[in-house]
Amino acid sequence: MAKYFLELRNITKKYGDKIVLDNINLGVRRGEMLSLLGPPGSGKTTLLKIIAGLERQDKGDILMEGKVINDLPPYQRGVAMVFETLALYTHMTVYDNIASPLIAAKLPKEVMDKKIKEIAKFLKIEHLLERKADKLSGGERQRVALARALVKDVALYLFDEPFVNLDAKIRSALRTEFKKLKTTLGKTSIFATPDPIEALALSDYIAVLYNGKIIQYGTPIEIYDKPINLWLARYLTGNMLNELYGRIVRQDDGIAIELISPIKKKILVKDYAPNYVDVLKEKDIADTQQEIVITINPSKSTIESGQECHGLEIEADIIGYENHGSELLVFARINDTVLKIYSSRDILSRDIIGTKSKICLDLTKAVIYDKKTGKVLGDT
Amino acid sequence: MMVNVRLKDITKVFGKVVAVRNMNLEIKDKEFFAILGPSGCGKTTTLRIIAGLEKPTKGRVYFDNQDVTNLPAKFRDVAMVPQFYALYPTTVYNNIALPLRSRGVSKEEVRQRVKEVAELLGLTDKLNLHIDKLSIGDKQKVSLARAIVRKPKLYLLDEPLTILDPVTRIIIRSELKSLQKRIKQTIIYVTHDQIEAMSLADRIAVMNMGVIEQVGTPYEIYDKPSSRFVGWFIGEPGMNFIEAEIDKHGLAIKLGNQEILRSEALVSKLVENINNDKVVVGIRPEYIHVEKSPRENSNGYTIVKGVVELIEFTGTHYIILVSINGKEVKIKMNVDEYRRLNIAPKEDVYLRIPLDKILFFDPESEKRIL
Amino acid sequence: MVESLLLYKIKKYLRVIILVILILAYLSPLYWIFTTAFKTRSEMFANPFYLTQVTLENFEEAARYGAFDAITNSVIITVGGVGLALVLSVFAAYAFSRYALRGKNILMFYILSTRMMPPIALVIPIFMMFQKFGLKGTYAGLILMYATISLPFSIWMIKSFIDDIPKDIDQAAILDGHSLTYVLFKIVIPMVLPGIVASIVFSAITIWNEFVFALLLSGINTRPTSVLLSSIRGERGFNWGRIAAIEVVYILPIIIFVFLVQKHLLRGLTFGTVRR
Amino acid sequence: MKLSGRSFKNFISKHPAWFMVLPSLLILLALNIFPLIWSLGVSFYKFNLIIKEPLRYVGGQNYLELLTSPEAWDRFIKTGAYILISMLIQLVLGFSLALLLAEEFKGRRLLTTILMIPLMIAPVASALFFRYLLDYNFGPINAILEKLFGIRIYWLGADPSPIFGLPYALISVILVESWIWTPFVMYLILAGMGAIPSDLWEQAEVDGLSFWYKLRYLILPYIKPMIALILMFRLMDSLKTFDTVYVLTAGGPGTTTELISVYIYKLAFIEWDFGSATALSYLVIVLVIFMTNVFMRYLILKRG
Repeated sequence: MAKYFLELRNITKKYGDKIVLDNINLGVRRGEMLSLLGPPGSGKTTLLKIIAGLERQDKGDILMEGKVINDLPPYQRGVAMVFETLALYTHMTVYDNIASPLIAAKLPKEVMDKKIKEIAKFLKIEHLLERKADKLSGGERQRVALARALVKDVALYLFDEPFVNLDAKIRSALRTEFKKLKTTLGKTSIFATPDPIEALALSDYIAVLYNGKIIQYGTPIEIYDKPINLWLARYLTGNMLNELYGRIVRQDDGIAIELISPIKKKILVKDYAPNYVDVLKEKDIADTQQEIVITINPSKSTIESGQECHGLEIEADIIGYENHGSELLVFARINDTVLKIYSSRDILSRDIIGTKSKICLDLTKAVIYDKKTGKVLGDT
Repeated sequence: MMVNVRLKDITKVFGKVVAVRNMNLEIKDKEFFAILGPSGCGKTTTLRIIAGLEKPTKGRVYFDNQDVTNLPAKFRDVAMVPQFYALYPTTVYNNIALPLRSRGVSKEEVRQRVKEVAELLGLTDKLNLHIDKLSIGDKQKVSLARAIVRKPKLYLLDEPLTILDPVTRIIIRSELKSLQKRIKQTIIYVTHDQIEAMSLADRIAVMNMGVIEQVGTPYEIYDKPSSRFVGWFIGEPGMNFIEAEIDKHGLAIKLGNQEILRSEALVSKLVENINNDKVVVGIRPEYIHVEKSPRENSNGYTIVKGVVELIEFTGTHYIILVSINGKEVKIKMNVDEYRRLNIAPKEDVYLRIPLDKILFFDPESEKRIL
Repeated sequence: MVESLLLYKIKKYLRVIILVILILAYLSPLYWIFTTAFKTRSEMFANPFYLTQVTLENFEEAARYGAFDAITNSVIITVGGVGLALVLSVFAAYAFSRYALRGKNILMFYILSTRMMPPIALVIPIFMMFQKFGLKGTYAGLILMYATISLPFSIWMIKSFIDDIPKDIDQAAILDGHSLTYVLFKIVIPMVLPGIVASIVFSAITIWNEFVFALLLSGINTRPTSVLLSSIRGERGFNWGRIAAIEVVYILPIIIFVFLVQKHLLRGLTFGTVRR
Repeated sequence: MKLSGRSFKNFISKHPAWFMVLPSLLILLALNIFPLIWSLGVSFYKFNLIIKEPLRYVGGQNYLELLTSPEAWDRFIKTGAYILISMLIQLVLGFSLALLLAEEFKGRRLLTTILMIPLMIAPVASALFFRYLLDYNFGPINAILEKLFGIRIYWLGADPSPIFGLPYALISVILVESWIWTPFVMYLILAGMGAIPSDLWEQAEVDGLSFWYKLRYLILPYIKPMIALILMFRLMDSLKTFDTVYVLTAGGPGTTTELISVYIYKLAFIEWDFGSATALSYLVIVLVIFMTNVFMRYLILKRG
């Protein structure tokens, strides 16, 4: 049996002279959910349509269970897809929408009817079966598109940003339901989404797509804890990262980082970020005074915590906060940098807006990038 | 000029759809008031009724006790900042100056006031640019400047920040908050983003399907939601609701065979309000602690046994779905705690729940009792 | 302060009153056509403005005059022309909308340019061709010609409606396992039905009103109403009652059609280019 | 290429698009493209069926004769005057009607649709009935003029009118054509205004902008592209005017209202001189293509 249920080998696709997919190599094991994470226009939809056979790759092969299926027409590939626009047949009833693949497969009437009722019950849309498809709410349309895909007993499911145009609240509810569905169905599926949280929450593996290339592949935790480049680090955190800029200098008492922004300070690597000592020891990095960006996740820094600060202490003016209910995301400005720190609610008891406050950044949890190339330092 | 806005029994019907159903709302003077609710809940319609762009099917609108229900929008001296800036196809200067010039304000005074507002929002060097040349952030600032320059009685903001990128949004949001404190104007802010409402507003009205579910300060609606909808809608993920039984003679609340708590006072109060022996227990995911084995000294807490269904990782947190004899409960845990605990699906766990954080809801009316 | 509330209200109602008067004056010719059609000859000259006794004699005279045959000819030609154009244009519109055909833009520009061509420039060669192939004066010739004239318009129009449907819908049906014909007839056409109806109505209006081609290509017994009306110009002493009667029967279906396609007027008038 | 059943089927499945477009292309080729090419050929020949002048190749002579014939130039100038004045009337009237209909009120949609009727009914029918309306003795228009101003006008006569001394007959043609086409101009301007986003319209309302400010800063910028579209369509269509003139005045009295297309018709089907008629129609085609390119480029530039 082949290692991967579905394998893509250097898939390339061009629209005119614009390269949409550039040498994509990917593998999905049976029963696994892979998510394609990338901003709009990074080629996610095109890749899904190539797998489904709705579009043809210019170069490269698609293998299912080890067999090349480049020339297989869409409906013989055993694939079902939920489109970003949901592509419901608005002039038909919900029942007919779900029945469409079964009609094409020429199933007998009773078998079809049973399957449709079953899937409708599973997705709690039984009461909608007779309603016209254009008279549905956002959430309902989502479930009908899902039902039309799941009613087909196939081996591979493709989902193209199905939740993207929904209210945040409905989206998070549907996400949990979707994860329950995935565990019970146990089918192989590929999930394209621009929303990092969706990719992190739902998938077993994530492939990050950027300008048609796969820039990182790994489990959600690997991707989140060590993003391959600065762009991805910012993208995963919705641009909420704390970023310090500096240079690596070699001093007689060891390798140090000369911070330039937001504050000017020289700090010894072995005191503040011991885990980076061996990474920065290599000859070429230290000597060339390489410019670096130190990124720290807001959840990994504290404010006015009272205890003694082991990390980097910075004094900044608090300009505002985001109230997440269970915790606060506090914004503190120093020079023209805004630091973001999660903190508990009681900090609000004393009116802190406009006051100066001590912020403690735990550099042992920082991830450092080369400023010019944006690449992460250390093993990738 | 400041104004107190009062809506009395307002109803608005579009064809068969009841957008706003019998609403009574009062917005105090100089208040930063948010109207929060899912899309389609009638919040924008309410704003448009206050602005005079929509006539209520029934009910009256009062500005400082003056009935303005039938007064057209242009006579209410109200300024609106819509979601998608809505700028006139001309230069930034004209966009800000037009409302004044059209009102016959002298050319000199117009120039002075526009210069002042431009400085306030950092648009001074962009005044002669045509609006097509501006970034979305700047466009939103022009839309804001156009409202402020008129020194209106009332500001109506319809989710103006959602289209901005996170960084600009933080800056403009803090500027908006400090601006409101400085100019002491009444601002009504409509949004579907709970974080925005909780971060900006002095008071929030939570709306759902045309009805106001609750009005209160951010922490009133967070800690003491008046209905299941408010509890679910506020907080991410929303409050858990578990159906439990009232054991009248045992004076305890039971979940299947597990007893959650025993309190004579509590049970008697519940029985007064609910006519059958079912009650809905509400608890926020972030207040529940997960342990692999039940701890002894649990005064002030209750321990419940459950099985882990599935685990969601959202970057900053983990969401654990635990089922307690068939009923699902979500727990929100920070990353370090999860990695220390390292639990896996199908494992048995013990949930330690603080008693003072548990709320009780009536199963039929879905209203909170305690 | 902003102009007073009273002035604002007056201006609002004043504007509507002026508008209604202007429109009534503008449409008075239609008033005269419809009243004259039901006027007796004597009242015709007595008072050109009002209609006191209604009569149908003009309609009887019009029928005797051959108006009835001309109307039936118009119907035959219109139904034939629109039908043929529709069948051809639905396929072409789908192809132009969904496939990246080589030379697609050239084709589309050519089709748009047929709209710009003065008909008189085309009618001369057609006249010579029809004479050579014996098509002059035949229904078949007229129907073929009118199908060709309205083909470009209905291709553009239907294409603009198909473009409004996301391509994903076709692909979803293909992925479900349906054939191209199923996608076309069971999915795309039903979804663009309002668009197809609109383009049928617009083509029908164009053919029903057409004059130049009819004048030169129709024979005595195949001439439509427009040619019949123009031939009256040559007669001495006009019987305006009879003319009005013929015109009422001729323009009434169009007025009904206009209300039918009210929503798509803009798309029809600008050849599908402006959609709004 | 022998298309056996099997290979024909996979030809269709491989190139379904071509198979769908082919029939339309064939019919357009036969009755549109081919005739135009044929008539281009004819324009280089001289022949006359009636006076039995034999077919002979004359090269560009037909074109030369036309470009130098005072008769042809007279028709061009008449058509030019006709286009300019009718365009002016239609734009002014169309614009004011559109302004009156700009703001939403009850029954607005109904009024706009009713106003479209003159555009939709057959020009032949309208023109013929205007002959009655403009009739010197029995026409209602003269009856009203007499009641109000005590004058009667020979609407279809040749005596000069106060508008640039143009003959009344030509003015009548302009009036009938404008009666038909003004709703088209009004409708497109309304569409241009309709493109104004409703929240911008409401913003102007809340800001209390007066009508003149709304006109200058809201309406005009949005209808500018529409004006170019109107000019393009109206120029093309007014060059093609035939039905109204043929029925209203048949080019008369004399040749006072013989616009270009009527002149081409006369050359071809009265004098049977197909050579000159096709040559003249090609000159008109070249003029139309030139104008459309100018407008298309301006339009694309505007919208690009």
